[in-house]
Order: sequence, then structure tokens, then C-alpha cells
Amino acid sequence: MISLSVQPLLWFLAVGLPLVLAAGTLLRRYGPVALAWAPWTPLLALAVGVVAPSDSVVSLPWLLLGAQLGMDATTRVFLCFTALLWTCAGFYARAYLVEDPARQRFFAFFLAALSGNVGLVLAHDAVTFYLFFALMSFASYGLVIHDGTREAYRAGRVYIILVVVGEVLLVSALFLMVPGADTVAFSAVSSAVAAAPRRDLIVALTLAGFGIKAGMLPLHVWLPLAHPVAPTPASAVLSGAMIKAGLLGWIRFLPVGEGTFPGWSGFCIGAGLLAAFYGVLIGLTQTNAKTALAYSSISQMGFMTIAVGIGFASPVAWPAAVSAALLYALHHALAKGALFLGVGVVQQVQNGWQLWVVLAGLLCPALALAGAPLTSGALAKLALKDALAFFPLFRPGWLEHLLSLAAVGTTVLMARFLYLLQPGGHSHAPRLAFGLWVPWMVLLLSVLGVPWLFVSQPHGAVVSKTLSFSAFWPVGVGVVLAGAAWRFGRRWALLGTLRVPSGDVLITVTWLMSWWQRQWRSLLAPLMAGKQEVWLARYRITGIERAVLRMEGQLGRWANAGLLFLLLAGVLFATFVFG
Amino acid sequence: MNAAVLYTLMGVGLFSIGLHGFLAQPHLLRKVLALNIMGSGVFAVLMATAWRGPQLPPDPVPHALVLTGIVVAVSATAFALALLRRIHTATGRASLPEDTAA
Amino acid sequence: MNAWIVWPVVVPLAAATLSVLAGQRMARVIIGSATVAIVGALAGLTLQVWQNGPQRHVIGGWEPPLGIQLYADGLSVVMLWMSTVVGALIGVYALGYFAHDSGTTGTAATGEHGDNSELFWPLWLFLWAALHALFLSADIFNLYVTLELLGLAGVALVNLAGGQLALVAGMRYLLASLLGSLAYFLGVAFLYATCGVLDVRMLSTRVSAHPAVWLAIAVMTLGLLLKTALFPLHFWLPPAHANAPAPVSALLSALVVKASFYLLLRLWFQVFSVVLPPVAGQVLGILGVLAILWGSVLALRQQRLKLLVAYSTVAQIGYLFVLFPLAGGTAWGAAAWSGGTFHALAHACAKAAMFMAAGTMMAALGHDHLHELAGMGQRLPLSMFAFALAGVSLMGLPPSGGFVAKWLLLDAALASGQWWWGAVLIVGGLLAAGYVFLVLRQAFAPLPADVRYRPVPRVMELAALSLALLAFLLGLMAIPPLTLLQIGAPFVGGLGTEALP
Amino acid sequence: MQGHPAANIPLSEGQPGGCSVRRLLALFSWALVLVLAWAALSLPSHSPGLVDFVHAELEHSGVVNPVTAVLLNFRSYDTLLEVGVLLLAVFGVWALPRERVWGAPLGAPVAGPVLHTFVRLLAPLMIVVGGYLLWIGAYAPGGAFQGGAVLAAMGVLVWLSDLAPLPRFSRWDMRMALLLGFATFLAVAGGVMVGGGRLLEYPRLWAGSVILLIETALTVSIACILILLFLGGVGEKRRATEGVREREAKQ
Amino acid sequence: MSWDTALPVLVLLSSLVPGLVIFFLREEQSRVRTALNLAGAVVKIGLVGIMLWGVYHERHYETRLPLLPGLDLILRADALAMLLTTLSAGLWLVTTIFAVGYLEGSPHRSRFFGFFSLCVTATMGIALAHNLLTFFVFYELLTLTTYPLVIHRGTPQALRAGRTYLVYTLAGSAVLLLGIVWLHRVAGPFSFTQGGALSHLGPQSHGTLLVIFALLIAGVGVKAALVPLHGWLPVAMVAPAPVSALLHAVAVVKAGAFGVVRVVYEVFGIRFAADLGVTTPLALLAALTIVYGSLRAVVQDDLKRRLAYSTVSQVSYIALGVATPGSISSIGGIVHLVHQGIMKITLFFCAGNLAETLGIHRVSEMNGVGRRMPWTMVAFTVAALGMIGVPPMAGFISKWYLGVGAVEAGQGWIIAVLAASSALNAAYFLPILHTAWFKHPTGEWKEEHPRGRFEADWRLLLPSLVTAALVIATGLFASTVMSPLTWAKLIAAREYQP
Repeated sequence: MISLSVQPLLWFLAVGLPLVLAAGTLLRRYGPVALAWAPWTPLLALAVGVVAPSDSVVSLPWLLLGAQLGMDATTRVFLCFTALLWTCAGFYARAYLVEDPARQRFFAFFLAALSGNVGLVLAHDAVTFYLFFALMSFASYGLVIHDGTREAYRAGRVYIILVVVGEVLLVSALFLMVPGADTVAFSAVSSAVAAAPRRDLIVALTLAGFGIKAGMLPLHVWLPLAHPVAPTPASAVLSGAMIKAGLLGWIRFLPVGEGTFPGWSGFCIGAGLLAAFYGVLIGLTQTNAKTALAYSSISQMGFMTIAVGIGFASPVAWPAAVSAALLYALHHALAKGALFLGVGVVQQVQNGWQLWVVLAGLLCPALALAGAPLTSGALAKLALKDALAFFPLFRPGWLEHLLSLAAVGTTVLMARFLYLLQPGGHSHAPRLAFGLWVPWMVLLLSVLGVPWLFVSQPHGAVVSKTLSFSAFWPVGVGVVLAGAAWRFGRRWALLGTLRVPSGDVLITVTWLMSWWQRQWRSLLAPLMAGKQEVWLARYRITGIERAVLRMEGQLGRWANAGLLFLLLAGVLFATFVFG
Repeated sequence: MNAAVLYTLMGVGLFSIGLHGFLAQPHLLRKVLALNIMGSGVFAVLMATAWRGPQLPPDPVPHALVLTGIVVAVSATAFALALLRRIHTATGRASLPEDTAA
Repeated sequence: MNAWIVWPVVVPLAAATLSVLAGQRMARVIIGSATVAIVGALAGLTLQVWQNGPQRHVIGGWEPPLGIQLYADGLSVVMLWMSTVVGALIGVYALGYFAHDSGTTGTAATGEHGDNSELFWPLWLFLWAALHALFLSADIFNLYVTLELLGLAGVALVNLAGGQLALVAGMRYLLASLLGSLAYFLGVAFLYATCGVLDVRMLSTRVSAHPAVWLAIAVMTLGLLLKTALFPLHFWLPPAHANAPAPVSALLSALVVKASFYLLLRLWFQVFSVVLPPVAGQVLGILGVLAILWGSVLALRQQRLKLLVAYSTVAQIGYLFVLFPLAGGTAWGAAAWSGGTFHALAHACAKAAMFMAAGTMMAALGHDHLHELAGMGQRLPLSMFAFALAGVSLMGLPPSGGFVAKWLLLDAALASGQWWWGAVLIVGGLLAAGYVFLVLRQAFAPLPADVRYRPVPRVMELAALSLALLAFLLGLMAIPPLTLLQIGAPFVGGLGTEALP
Repeated sequence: MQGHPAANIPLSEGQPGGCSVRRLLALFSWALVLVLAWAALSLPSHSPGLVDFVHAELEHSGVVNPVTAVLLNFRSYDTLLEVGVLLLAVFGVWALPRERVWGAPLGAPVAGPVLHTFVRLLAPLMIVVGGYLLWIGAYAPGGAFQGGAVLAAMGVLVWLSDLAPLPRFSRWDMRMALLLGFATFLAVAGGVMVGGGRLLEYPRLWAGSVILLIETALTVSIACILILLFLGGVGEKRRATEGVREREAKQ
Repeated sequence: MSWDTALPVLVLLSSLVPGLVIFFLREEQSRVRTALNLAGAVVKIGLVGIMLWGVYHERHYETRLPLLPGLDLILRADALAMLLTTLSAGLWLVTTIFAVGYLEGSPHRSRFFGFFSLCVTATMGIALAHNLLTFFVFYELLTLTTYPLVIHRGTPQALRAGRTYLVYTLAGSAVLLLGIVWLHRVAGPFSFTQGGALSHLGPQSHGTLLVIFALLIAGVGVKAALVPLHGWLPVAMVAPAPVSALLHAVAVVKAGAFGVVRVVYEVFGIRFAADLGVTTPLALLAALTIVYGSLRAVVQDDLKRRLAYSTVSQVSYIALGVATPGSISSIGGIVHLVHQGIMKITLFFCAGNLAETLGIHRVSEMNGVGRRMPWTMVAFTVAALGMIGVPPMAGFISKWYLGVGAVEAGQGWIIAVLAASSALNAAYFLPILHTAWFKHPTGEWKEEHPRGRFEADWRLLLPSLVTAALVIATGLFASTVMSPLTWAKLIAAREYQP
């Protein structure tokens, strides 16, 4: 293994080098160099994820409020899939944007978001986590609006508003949860939360704060808006890697495994199930492939929410729940990444066989998402069901059936996605760019292989478990349903007429916002923009002033002055006499 | 009631008349004259204090004070009159503007 | 010679006489040496008072009540210093002012001085002598003579301006001054009739609650109020001060009104204090407050710079009278006494500087219309600066003399529980800021291209500036005058900075 | 009007404020009378006064007349300042804008044989009377002011009857005469201090002589001052130092 | 006079003397003027550095001058004083450089730099003042020296603004004076004492003390722009940019906030103040100001006005932290004194640079300006994010301590205020960033100022970059020994000593 003195350096580089290169891309002179090196940087993070010893911590007391970077099992899983996805997306992006004049700016934000993503995974204290979370969130804004279209700006606006709201909720939660301003290590925080007097408030704030990132209902609205407008590699990392930061935040900050919280457990499972079905149902009504994928992400994140809900149920369930969540995250990151990158590749195809190859390739992650046997999806579902065994509240069977039902939906949604793919669309890349194909292929292979590396049980037993009927039937039903729908194509059209605008509940919010804006404009804005606060400096008492001036003239007349003279003498005399 | 009191009363009467005239009369010459009447009133009051009965010699101090006062009054009057003439030359009036303008 | 006390009176009288006889060049030498002599004598007197307490000088060797005696305590000395320093610097200013004007003809309407400017020097010296005599005299009749001397000198100086406005203003001033003197004189007559003495200290032991005494106090006070131009008897002051030549305005506003105030202070607190009910002080305090507000508001409405400054004097006089209701208690009397008198001192420096600066601007522009002063900060930066520094003192901002005065008065007001006087002080300070900045903002307005300026002698600007600096820094050297003021003061004790138990 | 600037200044000019103000003023004046009368009536019937002090020190004063003693010795400081007031009045008149024409109601000096003769006879008499008044002041009512007033009246008469021209106070010697009294008085006041005395503390033995000296000088000056005040600053260039300047120019 | 007593005076003189000399320089002697200014600033930094070292090692630097019997002017370098002193000294240097570039070729520079130096002197005096009287003296001096700067341009608008400025500040100081005199009457002469100087007063005077506290806070609150006493601040925006920078970051507003700190901690004492029950109203007032200022900022199109309202909001963080009884909040409030300074000065530098280089005054004119002036906008972005409270900028540190401190003090509602404020900060800063970086320029830029080798005159650019770097550094290295945070902790520890 690498000696400890090299270790911190490597970690710094993994986090810092992207930032340095991000700055470099903005410089006229160093831009091309930085661009050339940009896709390689996530490999540093991958290296850390592979070689760093478990449970090692690097303390940086001089940084911020005393930063800690560390490595544990969670970190390792997250770091691996994050780095892998970013690497592929990075190379992909270089090819994808090769003709884009603003690609330097794209890479600046890309690298900054990368740095944030890697940093937050490595962070071992609340403030550092928050720091990198913010870095990632704000940097992604540049990715979302990169195309500069109206839709992109709209998506960006929604995104940034939610980011700010999320940051605010998070920082409020942090204020409440840290036991002291300088005691911010995770080890201290999570136990403090369980004992905190305002625990429920903290949990609510944390759930909502990270829920925005994790696409939790109803805070998911930015996802379906942002993914279609962002450049494809950006969508891949947004949906594959960054969305998982929300999950990681939950794992790090929620008092899961610290006690029994049946209320929150029920809430999370309910919310997760709702998301799982809601995402599918709305996704089916979409006409854009990337939007459909976005809704799929919402749906899939619902499963991870369920895992968190299991963790809330009891400390006993948590180890199984967290490993299920990690596996699910890993699987979903790679699969969703491959699907997104595939969307771009499909736009590249020039002839039939290429299309069939791509579709075949895309089938793998699609099936994986649906949880088909032998896929990583099956592994993840298995882990989740294992975790359910520890779940004391509901009858597990009932819940398992619901999960299977959701898998049916996912299958149909994936079919719908494949149907929506538009070969030969617009692209900045030249035809058949290897820069697009190769990263996609690598990711495809990863989807197939990598998850198995993280399965602790003997592979043989696992394989046999995935081959069970319960893994088969949802996919089968889904395929049949999809086939029927395709056969009777008008049904699809029917779905099209039912089309829900992407961003669904956002419509209501938008309406509310515009109502508020009208009120603001008509009532408050003039009030707020005016100068009425200068009340102190305004004095206009012309009437009194005129009277004063007139009286001053009267005082100057001898008779009046004399009267006053005598009067005052009298008053004074009177005070002597009577005083 | 003795002569001194009578003189005093005459003095305060003169003073009051003078003061009234000074305040009520806009013409500057009248004002100056009124001031002199007021002065005379004060002189009278002061002179009355010198009286110490028919037998005793009068108090010389008030005499001296009045003499000094007269000289001062003369000076002030002369100056005021000269000023009055200049004002009349310059403005064509012999009263102050605040009392002229109704 | 130990009798330093007489020279502040004798020297300017002698110099006045000689300056009339001597030629112009000689006159300067005479005036210069007279100033030096006065300062020297004053220094000697100050030392005597500092070391041995109040000084007396029996004139002619005739002890009171027969004779007249000069008396100097801390208050007199402080007033003498005020008059000497301010007067001397005004003299320096006048050197430039009248030299500047000799080649030009004044316009009658705006009150530029006429052709008799050489008479300024004897008149100024007489005024100086009258002030010093007043500050030193301890005989109520002699004080009457000094008042007349002062009044006539003042009016004569105003008329040096020569214009129609100045003549009318001078006449009004003369009449008011004479009325005030006569009222005072009547009081003297009644007091002599009642008590049979004229000496101030003997009088203080003989006055009793008696109608004649009450009447005497009432008419004397009113006469002096008229001469001090306390609201509502201030009508004569603004035109007189505004239309006089600038050095004269400075003299009148800075020093002359202080003389009658000083006399009131003496009479109220050292002669009549036994027969005065506290409510009488309240009456004067109320008038003072009204003066502050009235003068300030009118100053804000003026269109001419010198009128503005003159109305400011009306307002600032009001501060002096806030002393009267406050200087009663034991715990805070000293603070009020010191504060009021220190205010007189600070105001003298500041107001003289202000009128001098205003005069400089007027000399350069040929008029003093406020709205046409734009850009004066560039033409006459030193004068504007002097005006600003003096303004700071008027506003009562630290570290100026005005600040120390305000602090002490405020302290006394709060200590006595009569916080409303303090509130008025504060409001007055704000109003002062209002009219001072009305002028100062003109300094920053852009310079109009078509206005012609006459160059002015540098000495004018420097004289104004030094007085303004003095006013501004007076707060930093407040301890010596404040200590001096305690010598022979009716209220002795700490200045209210000790904690109440 | 311009031809006779000061002629016939009408006495009815202007209005003294409104009717109510006038009534109020009258009311207040009456109130003043009453209050003053109350005070006057409450005065002690015999004022204590200073007469005993005066008589106790009269023999040291150098004069016999107690009033003169008070004026020129006991309270000589008052008198010194009073002469200052007189001088100041002259300076004040000079400080006024120059009046170019002596357009007095009296017109120009009148020449006529009767007047001439009368004034010629009267003038020496008035000088004698003036001198007498000055001298008698030490013993009886009289003194410098009275003497000076008579002399001034003579001067005015002489001028009005065109017997002599106006005195030119721009001349150095005339100016000396004007200032003589005050200067002497002041010189004595300060001069006695040279020997360690107090201000105006005359040597006891020479008090009478010193007073006479001062009074004599004052008589001359007061005469000049009164003439000047009568003229009201008319008739000559009044540049204060003009004569001196002329002299300087000649040298 | 020993070195230790001379040092505080020397610190004042290092800007006073150049200021006075500059008044007498002719307009075209710009080299001499600049040299004097810079020399003064460098000397001051050196002196402050020495003092900083000394104070850290518990040396006492104190100067006394008797002003009234029993009342001295006292200048003393304590830890709190050093915080503001260091800030002012450092920012004076960069602001001078900026101002030299900004005012190049404009009239009345001698006057400007003269008052500029005097203004810094007054700020130094406020920082070093060790009793209320001294504080007041320099507080007023600050009013007087900033007025000419505010109306420097002499336009009718500037003159009007100047009037408003005066009405507010002078009224405030009048109230302050009343409070100070009254307090001296009640408590006798006292100087600033760590932990408070009034706790010995019995309960019979508590009613009076309440009134006095209100007077004092109203007095300093005008300069600290507490609602409803903030009206002058947005109006004073007509001043040249370096003045605004100085006004908002170092001098006037900071003087007010510093006054709040002194009054609460070293006059009343935080514990005593909490016992009196005055801290909660103050905190509420500060909270109101924070939210109100932000709301007003959102709707401003004029860039400097927006920044001005932002100042209204941000400065009250200091008051909020100070008024929350608890050492963590105090740290937050005190450290924000510095953090707000460097962030806001950066923003104003950038705004000034935009105005001077391209004639941009409004947010709506900033379309795509990030391409034309990327470095300026980078600095702006850094400072704006800091204002929002994004880590690792300085603003985050402040907010962190305020938030955690609020919980510690049991004042949970403050978190809601902080959250609302952060959201509103984002609402008025992020659109600017978006406009500048992502929108397309609407037309050709009006190049108003020779730009030299860089995107703008280097004297306009460099200061903002330096301060922007400081914004990051103070946040990133907050835990190091000489960071503002460490100083704030030191101060808070001393204030809370039993």
C-alpha cells in the first residue's frame, strides 16, 4: 500500500487538481492544456478509492473549521462509481463538445462540480461535506444552462432556486445538529443528532435539504427540466453521480442506525414508494428520452429512500439497509450513466447495424434498471429485500410485492425510453467519434461487471438468488405490457395525449410564483424600490415657516418689541413677588 | 409723603411717558427725545435719593452720577441726531422701515 | 508693578488716543504694542488670580462704597482672555480687510464699509477698553458707563459700513442699546435708593426682598436682555451684525453681546442670588430655549450669508441662558456655570471666525448671497475651512469648545433631572448643523465660470482660520479655562463627573 | 428735498403699529407707572446714601465742593470713562458717511451788523464765564463740563455769526485740543501708578492742583467736542489722520 | 512619552499627517500625493503590525489626554480594537490604490484624498477609543470627514444625498451624546471594560439604564444602518466608488457596528445586558434589518444601490451576533466585522471598476460583462458567494458561528432569519452573476477608461483581486492562528470571562 505521507497528497490531488484545471480552462494560455488533462483527473479519485486503506482519516486543522477527509466503506463505494462515471463522462464530453465554442467554460464547471463531488464523498466532517456539496451544486448550474436556450435558462432558474433552498435548509439543519461550532466531525455529529432536542426538525430539514438533490417528491421538479437541456455527459453525471450526493448526505447526517424512529421510517418508505411509482407513471407520459430517464431516476431514487426508511426503523436493520443503498446507488449510477451516454451515441448512428448495436448495448443497463436476473439491478433489489427482512413494522411480503410492481413499471418505462430514442439527431461531434463510443462502451462493461466486485456474499449463491422467479416475473410482465403497447401503437399515442409537462408539480408552483410576482410588482416592489426611507431628511413645514418669518417681522416693530419688553419685565417682576 | 417721594414719582412718571413715547412714536426724532425724557426720569429718581431731610446736606454722590449721566446722554443724543440726519439723507425718511411699512 | 488689573483698560484707551494723533504707520505700531501690552498684563493678572485667588484694585485709593474698585476672578479673566485674543485677531483681520478695500468702492446696499475706515482703529480700541472695563468693574454705576461706552462704540463701528442698510441698522441698534442702558440705569437708581451703595459686593450683602429691589432687578435684567439680544428682544441684532463691516460683525457677535450676558451672570449669581426665586431662572431658561429654536429656524431661512450667521448668534445666545435654570443645585451648579461660560468663550472664537470668513467671501465676491457662493471651497479654501471648523464648534461636535460646553450643560441638565433643557441643547445642535451645512455644501458645488473674484489679502484668511482652529481645538485645552472659571465662582466643586452616590 | 437734505424732517411720519397694539402699549405703560410707583413709594424715606463717607474723606479730596470731589476724585474713574463716551460720540459722528452740504435749517452762517456786534461783545464774556465756572467747580457747583459748555456755545455763536471759520479738526493742533482733556486725565490716571500708587490715586497734597489741571484740560476738550457734536460731522474732511498725513507728506 | 504610549497616537498620525499635507498640495502634484498616501498607508500597516504583535503578547499600548476634569481621551489597543484597526489599515492601502486609479484626471483630488485620510484617522480613533467620550469624539470626526467625500462630485443629487446623510448621522450622534452624558451621570467616569463596566449598578438604576441603552444603540444604530435608521445609506451611493467602498466596508457602517459591539460588551457587558433584557429587542431589530435590507436589495436595479441595501442587511449580522448572548454568536458577530468588510469592499471595487471602465451602473446593463472583464467578475463572484454564505468564503464562517451560536443560546428563531437572509442574498446576487456570466452582451461596450494591458486599469483591478483572495483566505484558513476568527475567539473568550 501507499505510505501515509503520500496518501494525503493523493487525496488533495483528487479534490484539488480538478479545481486547478477548472481555473486553468478559463485562462487563455492554459485553456487547451487544461482541457486535454481534464478527463483524466477523476482517475485520481478512482485511485484513491482503490488504494486508500479503510478507516483512514486525514485531518487538516488549518482548513476552514478543521477539515477531515476520510475513507470508509461508504466512501469507497461512492468514490468508485463516482470516479468511474466522471471519467467516462469526461472523455465523452471532450468528444461531444469538440465543436462547441464554449467548451472551456463547460469544462470549468464540469471540473468544479467534479471536485465538489469527489470532495463531498471524501469529506468526514459536516462543514467540509457542506463545502463540497455547495461547490458541486453551484458548479452544476453552469452545466444545466450550458446550451443557453430558453429552456436551459428556465431549467437553470428552477435548479438554482432549489439549490439555494436546499443549501439554506441544510445549513439550518447543520446549525441545529452540530454540538459545537468547532466540533463538526461526522462521528460527533451523528450521535449528537440522535440526542438533539430538536431532532425531528433536524431530520425534516436534512431530508428536505438533501431530498432536493436526491429528487425526492415533491422537490424533484428540477430533474426532468435539467436533464434534457443539459449536454448529455452533464446529464449523465447529474443523474448518475451527483444525485447520489443527496443519498450520501442522508446516510451521513440522518440519525439512521442510531435508534428507532418509526415515524420517519414510515415516512421515508412511503415517500420512496410514492416516488417509485410516480416517477414511472409521469415518465411514461414523456416524449423526450432524456426526460423519461430523469423520471426514471426519480423512481429509482425512491428505492434508495426506502432503504433509508429501513435504516430509520432500527439500528439492527441499518447495516443491511446501508449496504443495499450503496449497492443500489452503485448500480443506478453506472446504469443511468450508460443510458444517458447512450442517448448521445444513438444520435451518432449512421446506419442500421450501428443502431442495432447501440440498442443492444442500451438494453443491458435498461434491463439492469428493471432488475432482470443476473444484472446489477437484481443484485441491488436482492440486497434491498434482504434489508427488508430486518424491517419490523410491515409484513415484508406485502412490501416486496410492491417493489416487484415497481419493477414492472420500470421495465415499461425503459421500453418507452428505447422507443423514444431518436437516431441521428443533432450533435456537435463528427460522425462515429470514438470519443463517444469508447467511454460508453467502458461504462456498459462497468454496469455488467463492477457491481459484482462489491458483493460481499459468495457470487455463486447470489447468482442463483437472482435467478429466482420473483426476479423474472416483473421484467416479463413489463416486457409483455410494453410489447402489447407497441403492438397497439395507438395506445402509445394515447399516452402521448395524456402528456404531463416535464416538471409536473412545478406547474402549480409556477402559477403560484407568477401570482406572487404579480402581487410583488403591484404592491410590494414599488414600496421596496422607493425612497420612502428617507423620512428623517424630509421636512417641509412651509406653513409654519411662513408664520415664523411673518412673526419675525412683527417682532421687529418697536411697539411689539416694547410690549414684549414690558411684558417680560412684568413676568420677571411677578416671579420675584410671588416666587 | 415727602418731597423726595414726589420727585421719585415724577421721575418714574417721566420714565414711563418717555418709554411709551419711545415705543409708540415711529419718528426717530421723537424716539430720541423720548429717550431723553426717560433719562430725565431716571435722573429725577436718582436726585430724589440725595434728599435727606430739610436740615441735612444732600448726598453729593447722586449729583455726581446724574452729571455723568447727563454727559453720557448728551453724547448719545448728539450721535443719534447725527445718525438721524444721515438716515434722512440716505432714505428720505426719518423713521425705521419696520415702523413705516404699515 | 503688581496692578496688572488696570492695564487691560488703560492701555487700549491710551492707544486709542494716540492712534488718532499718530499717522497711519505709527498707528499700526501703537496698536501692535498695545496688543502686546494687554496680553502681557493679562498674563500677569492671570497668574495672580491663579495663585492668589480673585484680585481687587481700589481705584484712587478710595475704598468702596465711596470709591470704585476693579475686581477680577476666574470668570473675569476668562472673559478678558476671550476679548483679548478674539479682539486681537479681529484686529489682524481688519488690517487686511480695510487695506483690501481702499482701492474699491463699497456698494451702499450691501453694507460695504465707507470711506472712514481709519476710524476703525480708535473705535475698536475704545470697544476693547469698554469690554475690559466692563469685565473688571465692580460698581453698578460704573458698569452703566461702560455699557454706554460699549454701545456707542458698537454703533459707531456698524456705521463704518456707510450704506443705507448699515445706517438704519445702526440706528436701530443705537436705540435698542440706549433703551437697554436706560432700563439698567433706572435699576441702578432704585438700588442706590434702597441700599445706598453701588459696589457690587456690598450690594450683595444689602439687597433684600423689597419691591424696589425686585423692580430694579427686573428692569436691569430686561435692559441687559435687550442688549444681549435674547429672544424675543433680538430684533435689532441680525440687521446690525449683518450689515456691519466684517470685522465689526465679528466683534459685535463674538464679544459685545457677551458683555451684557456677563453682567447678567454677575448680577444674578453674585449680587441678587439671595432674593431670586428659582422660577426666575426658569423664565430666562425658557427664553433661551426659544431663542435657540427661533434663531436656528430663521437662520435656516436666510438668503444672505451674514444674516444667516447673525441669526445663528441669536440662537447661540440662547444656549447661554440655559445656564440660568440649571446653575442652582449644588451637585450640578458648577457644571452649568462652567458650561455656560465656556460656551460664551467657544462661541466667541467660532462666531468671530465665521463672520471673518463670511467677510472674506463677501470681499472676494462683492456680495454674500448664499446661492451664489458655489465653488467658494475652491476659491477660498482656507476661509471655507475656517467656516467649517467654526461651524463644528457651533454644532457642538467634538473636540471643539462648543462640545465641551454642551457636554457640561447637558450633564447639568441630566443631573438636575431637568432633561428637557438637554433635549433642546441637542435639537439646537442639529439645527446649527442645518444652517452651517447650508453654507458648506456650497463649497462643493461646481465653480461657476462667469463669476469674478477679487483677490483678498491672505492675512484675512489666516486670521479667520486661526480663530476657527482655536474654537475647534478649544475642547482639547478645556482644563485650564475650566479650572480658572472655578476661582471665585459661586459654584465650586467638581464638574459633575463624579458619580452620584 | 435733495437741496436741503435735513430740512424739515416731518415729525408725523410713520404709524406706530395697529390700534390694538397701541392700546395694549398704553395699558402696559400705565401698569409700568403703577409698578414703578409702588416701588417708589416703598422706598425707605431716608436713603442711607454715601454722604457720610463723602464728608469723611472730603478734606483729602483736594476740593471743597463735594460733588466735584466725587466726580473728579472719589469716582474719577467714572468721569474718565464719561469723557471717553464724549470722545466716542465725536468719533461716531465722524464715522458716519460724509455729509457734503451743511444744509442745516439754520442755513449758512448769517452775517449782520447787530449780531456781529453782539457776539463780539459776548464772546470775551463767555470765555470769562467759562473760566470762572471751571475754577468755581472746586468750591461750588460748576466745573469742566459747565465751563466747556459755555465755551462751546461761544464757539458756535462765533461761527454762526460768521466771525470765524469753522475749526479745522483735521489740523494736528486742533486735534490735540480735542484730545487734550482725555489724554491728560489718562496720563494722570496711569502716571500716578509709576510711583506704586493705584489708578487715579492722586498724591494727597497735590490733589487740588491735579484736579484743576485735569479740569482745565477737560474744559478745552469738552468745548471742542461739543462744537463738533453740534456740527454733527459736517463741514470738513474728517479723515481722522488726514492732517497728520498732510504733515507727513510735507516733510 | 514612551514607545508604548506613543504608538496609538502614531497610528493616528500616520494617516492624519499625510491627510493634512495633502490638503495643501496643488491639484497636479499627483505623484507626491500618491506617494504620501501610500507611504502613510504602509507606515500605518507597519505600526498596526507591531501593535498586533504586542497585543497578542499582552502588551498594553495606551495614550491619555485629559479633556474634561475627570474625563480623559483614551486611546488603547485592545484585542477588539486591533480587529478594526487591522481591517482599516489593510483596506486603506488597497482602497487608496483603487482611488488613485478611479479618480485619475478628475478634479479636486487633493481635497478628496485629504478627507479620505482624515476619514481613516477617524476610523482608527474609533477603533482605539477606550471610553465612550473618545469614541464619540472620533465618531463625530468621522461624520464630518465623510460628508465631503459623500458630496465630492458636487452635483445637486450629491448635495441632496449629503444632506440626508448629515440629517441622519448628526441626529444619531445627538442621541448618542445624550446617552453618553446621561450614562456618565449615572455611572460616573468609566472606560471600556471587558465584561462590562456597569454591573455594579443597583437595580434602582435599571430603568434609567434601559433608556440609556436605547439612546446609545439608536446613536450608533444610525451609522450601523439599523432599520429604521438606515435611510441615508442607499442615498449616499452617489459618492464615488472608493468612498462607498470605504463607507460600507471600513468606516461609517463599521463604526456603527463597532459601536454596538462596544456598547453591548464593554459598556453594559453581555451578561448584564442580557439580565436587563435588552439583548432580545436588539436582536429582533437586527433580524428585522437583515430581512428588510435584503428584501429591498432584491428589487434594486442600480448596482450600487443593491449593494447598499445588501450592506444594510449584512452589517446587522454583527448586531445580531452581538445581541445573542452566547460566546459562539459573539464570535460570529465580531468576526463578521472583518468578513463583511472585505467582502463588501470587493463588491464595491468591482462595481466601481465596472462603472469606471465600461460605464455600467445598473444590473440590467451587465449582460455578458463576465467575458469582457472576467477577473473583475471573478472577484465579484467570490465576494457575492461569500455574502450568500457559501463555503469556503469568509461569509460562511460568520454565518456558521451565528447559526450555531443561536442554537447554543436557545434562540432558534435566528436560524430562520439566517436562512431567509441567505435565500434573499442569493436572490439578489445570483441573478447578477447569471447576467454577467451567461447572458450575451447586448452591444458594444463603452470604453470609458484606458484599460492598459489588462481588462481594466490595474489600479482598479488589483485591489478587488487582493480582497477577493482575502475573502477566500479568511474563510479557508479560518482556523489558523492570525485569522480574524482566531482573534474573534480571543475577544469573545475575554468578554465572557466570569
